[in-house]
Amino acid sequence: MNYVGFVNQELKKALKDKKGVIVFGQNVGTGSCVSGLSRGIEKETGCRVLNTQNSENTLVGAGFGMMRNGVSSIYIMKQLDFLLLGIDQLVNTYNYIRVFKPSASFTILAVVVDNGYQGMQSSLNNLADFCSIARIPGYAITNRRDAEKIIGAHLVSPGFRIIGLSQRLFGRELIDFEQVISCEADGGWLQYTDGADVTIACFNFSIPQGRGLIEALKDKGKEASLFSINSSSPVEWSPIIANACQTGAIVVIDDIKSVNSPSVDLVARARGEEKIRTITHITRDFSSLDWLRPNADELVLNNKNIIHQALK
Amino acid sequence: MNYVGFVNQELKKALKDKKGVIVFGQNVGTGSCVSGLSRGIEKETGCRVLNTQNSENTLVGAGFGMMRNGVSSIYIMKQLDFLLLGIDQLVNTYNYIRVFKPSASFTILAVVVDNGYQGMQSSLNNLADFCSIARIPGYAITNRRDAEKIIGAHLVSPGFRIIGLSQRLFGRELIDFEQVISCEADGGWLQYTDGADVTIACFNFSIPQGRGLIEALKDKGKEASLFSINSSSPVEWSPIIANACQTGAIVVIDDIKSVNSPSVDLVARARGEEKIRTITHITRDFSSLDWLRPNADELVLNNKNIIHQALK
Amino acid sequence: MKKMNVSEMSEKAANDLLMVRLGQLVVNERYKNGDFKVPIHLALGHEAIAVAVSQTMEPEDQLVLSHRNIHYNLARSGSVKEEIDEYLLKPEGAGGGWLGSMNLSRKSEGVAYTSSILGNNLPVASGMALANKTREKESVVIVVTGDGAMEEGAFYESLTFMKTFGLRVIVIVEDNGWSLASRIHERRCEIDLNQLAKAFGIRHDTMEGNDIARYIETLRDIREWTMDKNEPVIVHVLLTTLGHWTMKTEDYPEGKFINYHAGPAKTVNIGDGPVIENSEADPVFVLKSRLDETEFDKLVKNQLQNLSGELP
Amino acid sequence: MKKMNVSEMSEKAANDLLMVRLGQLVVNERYKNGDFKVPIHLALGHEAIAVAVSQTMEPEDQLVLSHRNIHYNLARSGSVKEEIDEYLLKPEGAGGGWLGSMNLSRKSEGVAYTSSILGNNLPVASGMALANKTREKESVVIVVTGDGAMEEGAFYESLTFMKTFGLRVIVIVEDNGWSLASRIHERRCEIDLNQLAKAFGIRHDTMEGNDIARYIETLRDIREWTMDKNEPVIVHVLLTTLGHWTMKTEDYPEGKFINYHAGPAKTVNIGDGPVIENSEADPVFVLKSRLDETEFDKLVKNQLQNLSGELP
Repeated sequence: MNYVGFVNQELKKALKDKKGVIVFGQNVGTGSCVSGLSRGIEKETGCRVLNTQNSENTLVGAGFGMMRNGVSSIYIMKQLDFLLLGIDQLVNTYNYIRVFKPSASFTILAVVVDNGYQGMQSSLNNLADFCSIARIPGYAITNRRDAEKIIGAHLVSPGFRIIGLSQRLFGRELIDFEQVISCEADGGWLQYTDGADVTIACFNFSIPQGRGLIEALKDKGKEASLFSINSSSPVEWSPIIANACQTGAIVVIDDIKSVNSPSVDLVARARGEEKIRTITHITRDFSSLDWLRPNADELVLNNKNIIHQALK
Repeated sequence: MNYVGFVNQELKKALKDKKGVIVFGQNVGTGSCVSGLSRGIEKETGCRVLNTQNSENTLVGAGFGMMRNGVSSIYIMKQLDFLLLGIDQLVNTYNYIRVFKPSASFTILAVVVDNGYQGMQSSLNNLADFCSIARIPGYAITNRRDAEKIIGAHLVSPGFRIIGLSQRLFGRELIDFEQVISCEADGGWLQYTDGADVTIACFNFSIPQGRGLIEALKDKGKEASLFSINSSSPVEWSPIIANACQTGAIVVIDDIKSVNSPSVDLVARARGEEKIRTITHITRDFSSLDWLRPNADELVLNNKNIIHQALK
Repeated sequence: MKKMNVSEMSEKAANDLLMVRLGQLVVNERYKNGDFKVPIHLALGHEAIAVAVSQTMEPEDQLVLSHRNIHYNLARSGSVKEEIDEYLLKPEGAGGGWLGSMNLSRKSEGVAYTSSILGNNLPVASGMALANKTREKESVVIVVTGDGAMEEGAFYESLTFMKTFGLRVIVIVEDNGWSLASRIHERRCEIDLNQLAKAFGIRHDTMEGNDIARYIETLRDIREWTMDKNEPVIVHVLLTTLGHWTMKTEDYPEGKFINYHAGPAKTVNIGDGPVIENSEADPVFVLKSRLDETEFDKLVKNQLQNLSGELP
Repeated sequence: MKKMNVSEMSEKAANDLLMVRLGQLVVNERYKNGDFKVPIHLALGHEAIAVAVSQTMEPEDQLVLSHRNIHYNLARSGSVKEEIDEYLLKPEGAGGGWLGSMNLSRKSEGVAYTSSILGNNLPVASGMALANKTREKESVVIVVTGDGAMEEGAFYESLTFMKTFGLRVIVIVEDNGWSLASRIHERRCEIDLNQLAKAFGIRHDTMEGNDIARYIETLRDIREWTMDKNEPVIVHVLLTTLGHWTMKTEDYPEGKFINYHAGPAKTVNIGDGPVIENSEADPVFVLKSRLDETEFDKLVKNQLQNLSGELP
């Protein structure tokens, strides 16, 4: 099963008993239904699916308006960058609504267009900035385990949040892990492997890179603890730090294009621990404007160098 | 002289020989001229001042459009939070324009409404988030020295940036320092005092708090090095870190309401230095929703505790 | 003009109109006295539409307001004391001390959302009406905007949304001809609301003259229509914000007209009685000219008695 | 219908129309062949307006485009090779390999800005025209939008801006009735552009029928008018995006109509000749029916010879 197929299935599962939930957005009920993301929701769940005009500002505001009147909704966005048009509502309306501790749910489910080649204007992957500006909960979904956890816990629960999906992963075979060793209650992070040599923390949509690094480590006979950091804001890092104190090495991978990112906070925390001998913070290269060109847009790791630095 | 009067004077000085520059925005040419900020510009500089409609998205785009056609402009915004409506243009249009290395200048000069009591929807002071999302240069102006430096270097120079002014400081007596000991070439940070006991780094609009801390330290016979961090993005921290390595103690003060902030990056950097014995990171309290209430909205320091922790 | 007696014209309407006027005059006295830290936008001259809206509302109807909202809040709650307590940020205030002036709403009084951001409340009102529709509520959402806020794209987008989904919304455009200190012609071209409504096939009504009895009649007709047709309506209300003064400056030795925008109305004094201007621009003048003078004076006296405790 | 010979109807117009069609058909063949990584929105059926716009433009005029821009870019540059090279992200491509498809502009050919974000180009075009006005340039900005993008608030705001400042802008609304896979009535109410224009006092013209000679004549008249009056114009162009197909699914055993939005037009083959549909919806069919068949065939043959090097 591929990523989008699985997410679609999890959405339908989570919405099964949620009569009265409104699913809305551009093309959610026509054509490919946002590349299959919203396919079958109306038929199989009894939610109302409303196809809408192209007016992101108004659509975000409408989600909050429904929330204010006790109706839960999900706004599915074809591209996260379209949400730039709705930030006034994200910030100002949310700051009002949250004071009243709403009982309804409003979720923006946005596809992060990170599959490259769209050009500079449709390749924004900065989920963290949208969340930072109004202290909004945000979660990135990268694999079977975090999809289950995050959709299950957040899709329709009181309050507001943004859930980001990776366009790059859409058609790919779903990433899965044998087990979840531990996780934050809210799905802020999940741990999939436990190894004695290195701790790997993958931010935003960089779990494929983390998996690749694990394979490279295995080739050298080394075992790693792998964490996905799904929250777009800093969370309680203690268990990850504790793990890194045991391995003595932490590799923080972050593929986001923002200037400020929660991964800096984890690094700051790790720097305060004497037991962590090496801290490797992998981010994208912004030394030239090349990141604005149409390209594969994927953070490429030099695993050899990373391993060398982490284990030195 | 008060803060807004001085900034107005510096604007007029910088625009004196800049014929052809367009200054535009809501109420820039009527009434109080944005509380005096744009007063006299048309008369005294020969710039064209255009009063506009309330349409921030279009006004930000229009600034970039003028830039594309070689016309420099300054968009004066009465409230930074209105800029939330223009973020699509900030990100997407800037990402296009910058590839062509424009020769014209576009500056958004926004008043950060941090004087409290406006309510949750008009008290956004998150300059860093606006900058993070499209890697935009941004600068906060807090005193005579940084005003001179930043307006002089950036108001009308090729490229785009956001300059933030503090509403809270508007009517207050202009903060001044005897000297600038050192500064980053771009005005990313300025150093005003050199003391052997503590290094103080003030982010966003927290320089008044830093000054207060210096006074409290003086009462205890201690001297501090004071830096204002004017850039809304991380800059080259080395000189600040070097100073902190000498004092052995750094106090980082940040009054921003964002989740992610460049101050975390300085803390991360400081944590990597053995010579820095104490790192005190002062941020606002978000443990309850009280920050959304109308209030004085000013970060209040417990100087006694801070000094105790920094000097221990 | 034929004089009416109070019962002919609805005692409640007359009393409410005077309460909203005198309540504001009391707030103004307290404001001049320096009692408030929150910025307040008085709505002297806007009383007729506010009282008419309030009297048109059925129990399930909802009102959505903007930064200038005191007239609607007073008309709905009838409590000047709770309004003032909110401005003083007391827990017993109309918003529990959480909302201050520019975001003051009160769900229990049918005021569901109030935004200080231009245009921001229209998308939210759209979502509220959509929620009402899906829940099959027999109610109308009344959203108040102005000739400044209608310049925001959200106005246009929301009209599309309301018409598309067949929502019961009454959009009140309070047109006082000013946005801050800019008259319409100083900031933009004319936008003919009647023609604009036609572009969407939306019903449009104009109200002017401040005749409270006629306003109530018209609005009741409009409410019935929107309930019957499941369609939005635009109501263009021409009015004058009272409280202007003339300022003599070097450039204007004869005195320059300064419109009232916010803050205390310094030339208005409660001691001068409830009428501010002897013209149709003043709803209280219109009321007075409809009523027998003794009756009018009696109503005023009663209201003043109720309010005496709130004066400074 | 009276047949014309080529010189009567403008050889350049006929040749350009065929070049834009055949150039797209070549791109389509390469696309079907899997040659491109960038997503391309073909504009089969949109050729007449693109060629007419290009032929109307004077040297200083500027064109501002959207994600579907191939027809204008081809009409302006005349180079199918450079277009394809850009799609291949080669340095010798029309955008130097920096812009790909959805942002492809070229200042040297008068294409000043191209945005992949709905509505985003209208504010930028407004600013460009304002710059032209302040520099007293004898030129027009032509901005292309669509029935989907006009749903964004930026459309409304920009019309206000253009009218307010008396800007020479021709707003081309390419109305193909679709936004992605949603027809207009599936996503919103009708918005009568003629009525909307009236609300601003903006001139409005409708063009349909794909008669290239008439389109050029009308646009030249409009250009002259905007130059003379210093006023914007809205041109509503009714057209059909060719390349649809029918898909048989379980729910649609008879076949479901699938409109063309982006990607290869799989049912269109260059081997079938330049005409895609034998109706007025196809500008090339209209051209063919105007011309003597031998002449038409000769023009086609010439064009194909020029393009043969670009075929897969």
